[in-house]
Amino acid sequence: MRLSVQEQPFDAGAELNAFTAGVSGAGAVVSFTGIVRDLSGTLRAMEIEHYPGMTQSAISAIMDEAMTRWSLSDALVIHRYGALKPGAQIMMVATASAHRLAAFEAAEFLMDYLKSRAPFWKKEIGLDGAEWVAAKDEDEAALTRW
Amino acid sequence: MRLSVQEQPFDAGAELNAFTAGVSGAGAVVSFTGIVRDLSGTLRAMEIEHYPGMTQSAISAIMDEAMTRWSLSDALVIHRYGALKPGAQIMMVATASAHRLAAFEAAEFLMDYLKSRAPFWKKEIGLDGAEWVAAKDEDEAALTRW
Amino acid sequence: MVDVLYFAWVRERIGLPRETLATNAATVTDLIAELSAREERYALAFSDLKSLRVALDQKLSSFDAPLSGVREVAFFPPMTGG
Amino acid sequence: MVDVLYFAWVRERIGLPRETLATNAATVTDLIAELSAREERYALAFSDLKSLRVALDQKLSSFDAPLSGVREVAFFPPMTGG
Repeated sequence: MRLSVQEQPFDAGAELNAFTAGVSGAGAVVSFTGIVRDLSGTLRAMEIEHYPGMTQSAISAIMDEAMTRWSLSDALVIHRYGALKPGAQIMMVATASAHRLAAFEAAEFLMDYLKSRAPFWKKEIGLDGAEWVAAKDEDEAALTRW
Repeated sequence: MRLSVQEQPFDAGAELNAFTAGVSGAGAVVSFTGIVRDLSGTLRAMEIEHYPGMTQSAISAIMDEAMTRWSLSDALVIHRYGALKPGAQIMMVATASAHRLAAFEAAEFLMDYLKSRAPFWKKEIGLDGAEWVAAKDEDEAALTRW
Repeated sequence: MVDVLYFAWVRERIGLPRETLATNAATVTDLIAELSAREERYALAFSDLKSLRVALDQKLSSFDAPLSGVREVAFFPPMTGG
Repeated sequence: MVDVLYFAWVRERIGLPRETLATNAATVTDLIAELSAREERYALAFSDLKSLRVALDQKLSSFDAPLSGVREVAFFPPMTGG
């Protein structure tokens, strides 16, 4: 199990390969990569603030729960903070399991919890000003699935 | 949209990076990698037979349906055939979408259809003999979800 | 004339991957009856239709589908891809 | 003494990321009342509790939770990670 909260970019492909090489006995590896979108064409940067003391412990707790609940072979979370350009990769999750359903479900579970329970806040810096991204009701609702 | 049915190995990380670099406007990329498992510790190879004429058209049709149904930005399927060693990567799927739920669902849909509707057959070559892998009822049942 | 293809254990039981046949079979079921009557190895391969699938011109089909105009028939067990 | 941390727009409205306070507040709600009475910028930041979350010693908590023994209180809007 590996968790990295970092400012610098990561190489999702290299991370996926290292993760896959490190699991033995898994038949299924699922990865998710989140990317900064520029919906309006006016985004200069996405600034991600976090709560350093809490980030590690909150995400570790979520990962521990996923490992146990889906009997995962392994799990990986990388999440960046700081100023990210449109098209930049914000974060990634990877899960490894004996079976595909467990790997998919655990990855979705991790994503749903990272969205609403890990202490990150996004601010969109546009050409016309800056705005905090509001939490979506649907993200909060997604948690009821688990 | 890219589909490759091939005998030679592929580099899942490099494929994921190339796929992600090729999509614009997507906020979410999901990948799945399937790996040869050796449950009993006696597997020498997994031999994958396919129906060359039908494989391309069957998988293309499944990918077209996924692209439309989830408004994907892009989709990728790589599937190997021939003799694979334990730990070898059999296949991968990647999906890109504006939102994470669509990317996850489309990847699961593609996997469920590849399992039961793409013309591949697996044979386990063990130390004590060879056996065709039987289709699982649960894989057929998984299709009812879509 | 129709090309008949066999995959996986169907191929192994029948002992060949493909053959070209002259047949007047109207449906897949008729073709199976014709082949099964021919030799024991066919009868064995076709003994349990529930464990068989058929594709006509590379599209999954049903056993009661007509063969008229079909150029390629393939028999195989349920797929195990992914 | 308790460390109080502010994040995202809560930090911006209050105008500082953290401060150390002497307080006798029994609960988070009491602490919010105390701060809001102090200055307008606090009252503004805490005006809509539904849009606020609180963590006590780095664990998500509720507004009626007791502060006894707590060393770090953090206020922030709903998280938007992932």
